[in-house]
Amino acid sequence: MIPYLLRRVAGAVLVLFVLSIVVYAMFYAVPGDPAKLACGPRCNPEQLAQVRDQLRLDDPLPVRYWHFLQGLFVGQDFSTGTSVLHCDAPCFGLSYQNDQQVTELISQRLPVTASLALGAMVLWLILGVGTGLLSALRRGGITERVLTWFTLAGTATPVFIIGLLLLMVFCAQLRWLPFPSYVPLTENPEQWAWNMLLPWTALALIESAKYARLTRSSLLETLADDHIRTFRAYGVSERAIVGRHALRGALPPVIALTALDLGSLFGSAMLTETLFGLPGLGQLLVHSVRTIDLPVVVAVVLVTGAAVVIANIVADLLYAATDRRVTLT
Amino acid sequence: MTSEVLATTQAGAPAPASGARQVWRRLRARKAAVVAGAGLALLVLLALAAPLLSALTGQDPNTYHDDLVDSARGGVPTGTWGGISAEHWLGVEPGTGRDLFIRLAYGARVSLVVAVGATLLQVLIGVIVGIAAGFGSRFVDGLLSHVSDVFIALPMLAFVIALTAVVPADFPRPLLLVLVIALFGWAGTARVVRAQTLSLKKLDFVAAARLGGSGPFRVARRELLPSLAAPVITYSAILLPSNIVAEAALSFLGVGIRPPTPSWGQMLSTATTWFRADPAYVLLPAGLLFLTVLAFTVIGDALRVALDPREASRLGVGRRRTRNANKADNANKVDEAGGASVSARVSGAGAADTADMAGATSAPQKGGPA
Amino acid sequence: GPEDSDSKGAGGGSDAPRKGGTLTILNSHPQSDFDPARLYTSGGGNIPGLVFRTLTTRNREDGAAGAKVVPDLATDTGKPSKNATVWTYTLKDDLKYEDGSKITTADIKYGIERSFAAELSGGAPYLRDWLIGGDTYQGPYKDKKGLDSIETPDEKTIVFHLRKPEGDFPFVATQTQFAPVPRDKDKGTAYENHPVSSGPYKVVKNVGDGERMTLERNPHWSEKTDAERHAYPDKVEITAGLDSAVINQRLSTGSGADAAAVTTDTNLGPAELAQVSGDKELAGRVGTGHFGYTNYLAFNPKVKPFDNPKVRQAISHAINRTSVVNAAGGSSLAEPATTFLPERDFFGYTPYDHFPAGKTGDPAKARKLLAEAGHEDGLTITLTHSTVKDFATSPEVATAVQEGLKKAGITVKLQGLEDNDYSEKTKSVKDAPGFFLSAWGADWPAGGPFLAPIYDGRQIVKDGSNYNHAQLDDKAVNAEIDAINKLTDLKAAAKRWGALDKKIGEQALSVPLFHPVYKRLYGKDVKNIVISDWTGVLDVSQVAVR
Amino acid sequence: MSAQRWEPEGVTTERNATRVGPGPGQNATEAATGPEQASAPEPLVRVEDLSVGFPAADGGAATSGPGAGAATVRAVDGLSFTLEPGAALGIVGESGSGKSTVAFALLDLHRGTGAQASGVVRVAGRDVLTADDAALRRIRGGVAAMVFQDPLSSLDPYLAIGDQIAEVYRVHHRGASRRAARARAVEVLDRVGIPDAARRSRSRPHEFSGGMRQRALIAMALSCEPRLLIADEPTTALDVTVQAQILALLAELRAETGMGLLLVTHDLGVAASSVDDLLVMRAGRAVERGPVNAVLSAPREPYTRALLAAVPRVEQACGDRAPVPVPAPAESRREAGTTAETAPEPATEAAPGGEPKAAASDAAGRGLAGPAPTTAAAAYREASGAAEPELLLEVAGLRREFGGRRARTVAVDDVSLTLRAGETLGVVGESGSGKTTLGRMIVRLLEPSGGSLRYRGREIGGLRERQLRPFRSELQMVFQDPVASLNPRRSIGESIADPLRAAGRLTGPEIVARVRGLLERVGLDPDWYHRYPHEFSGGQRQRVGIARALAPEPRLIVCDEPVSALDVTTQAQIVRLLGDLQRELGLALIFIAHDLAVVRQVSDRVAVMRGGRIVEEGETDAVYDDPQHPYTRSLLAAVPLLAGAERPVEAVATERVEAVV
Ligand SMILES: Nc1ncnc2c1ncn2[C@@H]1O[C@H](COP(=O)(O)OP(=O)(O)OP(=O)(O)O)[C@@H](O)[C@H]1O
Ligand SMILES: Nc1ncnc2c1ncn2[C@@H]1O[C@H](COP(=O)(O)OP(=O)(O)OP(=O)(O)O)[C@@H](O)[C@H]1O
Ligand SMILES: [Mg+2]
Ligand SMILES: [Mg+2]
Repeated sequence: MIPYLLRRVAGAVLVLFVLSIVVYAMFYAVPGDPAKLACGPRCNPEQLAQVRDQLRLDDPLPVRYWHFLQGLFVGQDFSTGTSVLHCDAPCFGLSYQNDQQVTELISQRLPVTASLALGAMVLWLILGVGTGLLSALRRGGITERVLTWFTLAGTATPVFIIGLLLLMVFCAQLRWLPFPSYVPLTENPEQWAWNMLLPWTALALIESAKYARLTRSSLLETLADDHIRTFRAYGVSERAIVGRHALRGALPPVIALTALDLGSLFGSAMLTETLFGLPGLGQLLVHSVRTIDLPVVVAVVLVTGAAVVIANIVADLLYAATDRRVTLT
Repeated sequence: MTSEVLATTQAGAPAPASGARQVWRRLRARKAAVVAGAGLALLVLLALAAPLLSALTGQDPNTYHDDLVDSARGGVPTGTWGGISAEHWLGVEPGTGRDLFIRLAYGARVSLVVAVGATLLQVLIGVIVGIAAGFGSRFVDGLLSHVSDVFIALPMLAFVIALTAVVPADFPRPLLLVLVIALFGWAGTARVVRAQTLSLKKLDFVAAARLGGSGPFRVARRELLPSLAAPVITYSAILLPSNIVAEAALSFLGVGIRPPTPSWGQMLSTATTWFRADPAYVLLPAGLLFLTVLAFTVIGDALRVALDPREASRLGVGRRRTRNANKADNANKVDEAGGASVSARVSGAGAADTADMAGATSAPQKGGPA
Repeated sequence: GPEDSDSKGAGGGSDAPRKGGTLTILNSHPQSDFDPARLYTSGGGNIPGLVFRTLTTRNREDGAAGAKVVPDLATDTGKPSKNATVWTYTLKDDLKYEDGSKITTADIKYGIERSFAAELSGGAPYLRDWLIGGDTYQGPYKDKKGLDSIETPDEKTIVFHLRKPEGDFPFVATQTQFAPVPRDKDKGTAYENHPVSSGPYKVVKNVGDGERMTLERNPHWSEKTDAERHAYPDKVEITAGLDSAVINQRLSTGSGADAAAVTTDTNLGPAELAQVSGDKELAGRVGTGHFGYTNYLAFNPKVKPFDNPKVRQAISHAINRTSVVNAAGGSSLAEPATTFLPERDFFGYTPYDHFPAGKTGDPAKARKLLAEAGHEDGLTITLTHSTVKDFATSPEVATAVQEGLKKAGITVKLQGLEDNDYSEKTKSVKDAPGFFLSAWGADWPAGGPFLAPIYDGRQIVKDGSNYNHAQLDDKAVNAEIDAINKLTDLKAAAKRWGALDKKIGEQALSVPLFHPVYKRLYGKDVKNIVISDWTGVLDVSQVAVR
Repeated sequence: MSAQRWEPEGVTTERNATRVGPGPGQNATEAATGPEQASAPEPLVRVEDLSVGFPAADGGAATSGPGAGAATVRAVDGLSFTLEPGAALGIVGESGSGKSTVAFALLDLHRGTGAQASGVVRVAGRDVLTADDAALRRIRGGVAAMVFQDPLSSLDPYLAIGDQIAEVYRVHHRGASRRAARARAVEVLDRVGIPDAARRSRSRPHEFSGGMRQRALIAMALSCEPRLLIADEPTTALDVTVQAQILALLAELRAETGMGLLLVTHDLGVAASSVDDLLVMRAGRAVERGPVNAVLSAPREPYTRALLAAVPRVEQACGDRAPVPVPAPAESRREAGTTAETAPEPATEAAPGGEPKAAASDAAGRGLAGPAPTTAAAAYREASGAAEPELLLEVAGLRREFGGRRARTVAVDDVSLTLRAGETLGVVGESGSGKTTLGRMIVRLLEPSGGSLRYRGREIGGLRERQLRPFRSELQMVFQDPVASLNPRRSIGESIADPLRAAGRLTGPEIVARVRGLLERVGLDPDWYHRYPHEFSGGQRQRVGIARALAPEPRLIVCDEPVSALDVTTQAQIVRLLGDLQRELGLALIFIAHDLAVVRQVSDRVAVMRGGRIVEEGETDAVYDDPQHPYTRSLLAAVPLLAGAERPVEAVATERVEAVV
């Protein structure tokens, strides 16, 4: 168990390392000059050269990468003009575009994205796995059909439409909910949940169909197994059979998928974040990609990457916990 | 069971159909699957026949009709229901007055090609990698899992934005989208397949296959793949709509299909803001998308069932139905109480059975939302 | 300026505005730059204008009256020397920062010097180009000595020495670079987190780099020294990073704090306009304004076949402005343009239509010209546009152009570039495409900033941002620009700018498409709506919520 | 028993607070006659004219019209019988004759599977086939409990065994707390002889040996205190001592609680010692029925006689057995709804005139007839002319542990043995003694934890998968659990063909022909090539497993209970087949079985295992005739005798329980 975890963590670090190299290489190749953007719309060549120098953009790629690593492990110094700013390790540097410390940018936004992703996950698991369970239980029944249509409508609709619809109905028309605006959990938990409800719902609606289908099909699969027959033969209710025996066998793909979605949501909930005005990592990422703000891009990708890797480790642990035949090696 | 039915089946019995033909027959037996298949065929036809339809209706997907929109009101189509008329069957696009029907037909081409292409590629890579990871040695598993982690961790939207700037402008967009979506999406399939493979490989039938001298490839292909078919098919049926929607999202960010080529995703992304001023403009692509998703889901589900011999044998026979049959059977017994001969009873039961079977085949009870 | 980074709406409440309450601002873009040195705004900007006072400022009035420059910190709009190369300003009395300390001209000088620092780049180029020594000065961090061309003989006087006559200097003095920055409070790049306020409000909270901001009254600001800003609300809450559809939805719904909300960066889109125009109540809450802005098709004559004037003329004749206007949101959001200068007198608007295309284009004439140019079998060209959804340089407009030109036998291939890539390519002298969508807006309401960056041969920027897309370097044009710049009589200058526009127009170096109209919703409780022709949008310093 | 528990109509019973343990105040006769005294004419089970048909999934190839494609396999055809409370009925018959199908019908387990059951099935006064789902659930487990034939795959692989039993218990004892239910689970596990039940109740099924899983299933059934126990081959995976113990337990429960027993078995010896009445089935019909003694001592039907004749006897040494006349199995029909009038009488067809002559006619194809030479190994030795056949396997000090640091089980401990080509080593022993584990190590499905394992002189104990590849087809295994060893999604034909395809020496049609041949040799219809595992009976699946092991022409097969689910005639056929192959090819066999008679019949040498060790090993006859180890002696003493009437059941039971404890 412990060696297993150690090995996984070492693997995770390797993954993140590769990830940072990929991002560096990729964005090095992208046309466009962050200095020009930072320099403003009417920049002249001299000024541009100064800005480039300031951002160390003239260094070759390996040197820049080296500086990045240096920042990560020993920290970096930056000039604000009037003074020298020391950025402690792990330092992702300063944003090219607004001179903010990247670590700070991330730490402000991570809780938002984490709230969004985790909350949505809970909701979609309830909705998705619940629907899957129900539809496996009531095969061919009216409940199954209604639920199926419902979740399918979710998958078939892009988030920007679902989100806007939700906002229109619940905030504008019915006025049951406020237009979302992020309130930190630490500040006011009730307001936090209240404001996150719609974004969670939007994401959950979209994701749940996936889970419903997968749960249902895995369930039907396990329901055909011989051991299910035993419990049927002992008068165990269909609900208990599905809920206790079949579900367990149906969980591995669901767990795998949850880890996957949760991880990738960290970097790609950009549309949801924009729509609901949530200042999260997704928005930050797209913005920094568009402005070739490499330090920010790398940092966000590393953070989301870490989320993915951690989610996967947790998934594997959970997975071994549900199926004792699987050994962690 | 009447004896005629028996006679025919017995005649057909010596040559049992194998594999694909059986699956095909089982699929055909499900009404929902047939309807979904027909619907999908219609969509494909719509896409293929787009130029023909264009000639037929005399509408071009790119021709502007500035006279059909109310310029002072943001370009909303004049006339009811988004400007439906004899020329424009489904109305026109706000702002430009382009014919919606033809644009939807052309849009189907891009959307279906991108979604299906990306899904196939994604699943192909995913299954191969997933099996290899789940079935391979610890080293292979570790390596592949890490590689897939890297791909999952790369945020697709961000990278597409970067990629589109790097890729030459004349690179065919649909192909680029297929590649990009697949590249960023295979890892999901791989994870699901890996999880399933890990379970499966503990089973005795895999051990038996190994004993039979099957190498890992053979075991993967012969033993694991069939068992993976269900989750993979279900997963693909889910991926497909997400891929259509991914195309829409990419269009929303301006990195999808290039105008003026229509695609459903692009129509949806521009239509979003219009759903109060011109609901038809949103509902059409959204409706088509929904139907496509529905069709693929139903077919996916039917295919999953058809591929499972255990499920297939109870195909179309629901629980309630069996019970009714027994009730009918019992009623028969009550009627004939006392003097009924054994043969009469048997044929009575047989009649109920036949009726049930006939009913069952025409009205599948199990699975499938339709 | 190249893009109106802040401005992008006229109406007004009925009953008299009162002080108090909280104004909510719902924006899509965060105010991520809040350092006066880094801001590039017209007239000092909307939100920054609440915090920073400048030597001069825009007149906060409706319509054309709002296009005048008026004194702010200074007692007048500046005293020019004879040939307008030396400008002298005197500060008003009792000017204080948020901490109660005195505002001096040395602080204004320091503020300007800061804007030369590479760390604080982003502002408009005029000071660099105009001040003596401005081209080489590196800012106070590297170059402690300061800029000699700015003199502060005493605490209240400041003198600017320019390289050549600039009659528009008072306009430039409205920019935030002219806001005072106390040297001892300067924290370099970190200054924007807590800029020292000279205006009616101070920043008390700035979270997420301009995502969430709270402004409260600056107790040391006095109405007596500021004739322009009303500052009715006690507090201003800014929420940014919102989706534009959501902003408009919130403004129209107006529940809770949203009833006292405005937006300083989000226009009504065509779909929303279609919906709003059907609703009396909502339609009454739409502010309409005009900002000096032109969307046009730019040619790069260095690229074939645009080197041939006949081709450019043919395209000018073929353009279908109705389609283009519809693509830009319809006639309520865009007015078809045939001149480069917008239709306002202060720009020097002089009507002309050298290559008449009518409402929907003149394909016959275009074909004829093409034939003359040797393209009788038609022509295939590439139109570069941005992929951003702005109804200006976006795919919608590009496809409308494409469709229009098709009738004249011109096949247009579209090349959509990601926004950043697009702006970099089109502004590069080396890589500029031959034919692309572009737009230009005035940095201040005069013909000079509208025409000079586009047609002045000396403003071709080799490595940096070039706006002279046609790369026109015509001695006569350059000389005329210099001559007009000398004028301090703005009316006279405007006339000559108009004439110059008409003259250059003959060369068909661009195809003016339309001038956008700004329509913005504001909340139910918002009163005292002022929309000047300078910014075209509602002035937040004037609104009241009670 | 809680108040809301469903009581059958028309039966008033005094059954209350019954426990599995010895209950005070009730004796056997009281319990057995109880319901009758309550003037209920309704027997515990009444089956009338039961027919069950399975849809043939691949049927209807030629027809596609509506209602067609519904070819059926009629597995049970017009069967009727009754069972009085407290009585025990045995159902015997050849593999595939429909025994399990009948057992399933008693709880209507065919519901929802696509199988069509008609007729009347009444259990404790309730019509099972027409009962609604809720009523049926109350019958299932509460009134009648089932022990499945495939215990190995009948348990939830994810849950601890104790929890599974506790769950089932709580379904029928609503008031029971979680803890009480767990305690009950441990109690019944202990009752069926699981050692260290409290600890083992926390194990998951894969940590149990085959026999332990089977006992766990019996424990599950007992935990519900049913009035009827339907046991489908409940002792196939049990060694004789444990088997005796279980049978004694069942007898005891019947005596104490008046529990009715429906025992499906192929083992006439087991039937003889545990049931009152016997029903002999063949091809879905009843061939003969009557009191067990009468049927076994004076069988009326030739089929029954043939069955009896085929029973191997433990006291019979290998060499001195006469060729067994065996009737041809009558199951290879693709028969659907054959009515009583039209169907030929299977038994008569197989053996007209009462003499089973089919055996002779089938001999060539099935390899059943012909005098058996002394032993196969001897025969092979003779045939190959070698003085000493090749030494195939050398095992020394072999050891295998399971579990982590805390919960370590030593499954195989210091086992040494050798095996030569053409030789058969019988392995008998207690359930859970490590037989399967040893077998799996020998074919290298498991890696030994210690010791050496040499195959043809080469150490294969530590080889990795790739290095093992060359040996794979030479070392085969017939799995104890035929269900789990067959891929449910592949037709059995393809599963068998797989090794052949992997070897790649034969062409497609050759392979199919080969597989059909193999199917035929193990007594299956070659036309079933395209059928899926779930369409087979337990014994049929076992034979599929054998066919698959034979396909790659191995040198050594580890047969883990290869014939446990087979009726005696089919068993004889398989044994004969293995013998033939041994003679022809010099096949070496490790024959793991609990049936001492069969082991004696096939083995040259026999090893007796207990607690992971070999306690005794030697020439078969020597061990059987003069067992040295007390455990071996108790094993031999526990063998159920066919003439079961000789000893009273109770006496045997107590005797055996003592022997085990
Ligand atoms: N699901 C099914 N589909 C088709 N045929 C089936 C199915 N289940 C069983 N059969 C067939 O029905 C017949 C009776 O099967 P059953 O399991 O009742 O036999 P059995 O008497 O229990 O045999 P065994 O002793 O081998 O377990 C067999 O020929 C079998 O092939
Ligand atoms: N995977 C496992 N994990 C833990 N314990 C196991 C595992 N497999 C087997 N065992 C234990 O090892 C012992 C020997 O099991 P094995 O299956 O070899 O017995 P067996 O002799 O084949 O018994 P049976 O005749 O009942 O099949 C048993 O106590 C069993 O519980
Ligand atoms: Mg059976
Ligand atoms: Mg075993």
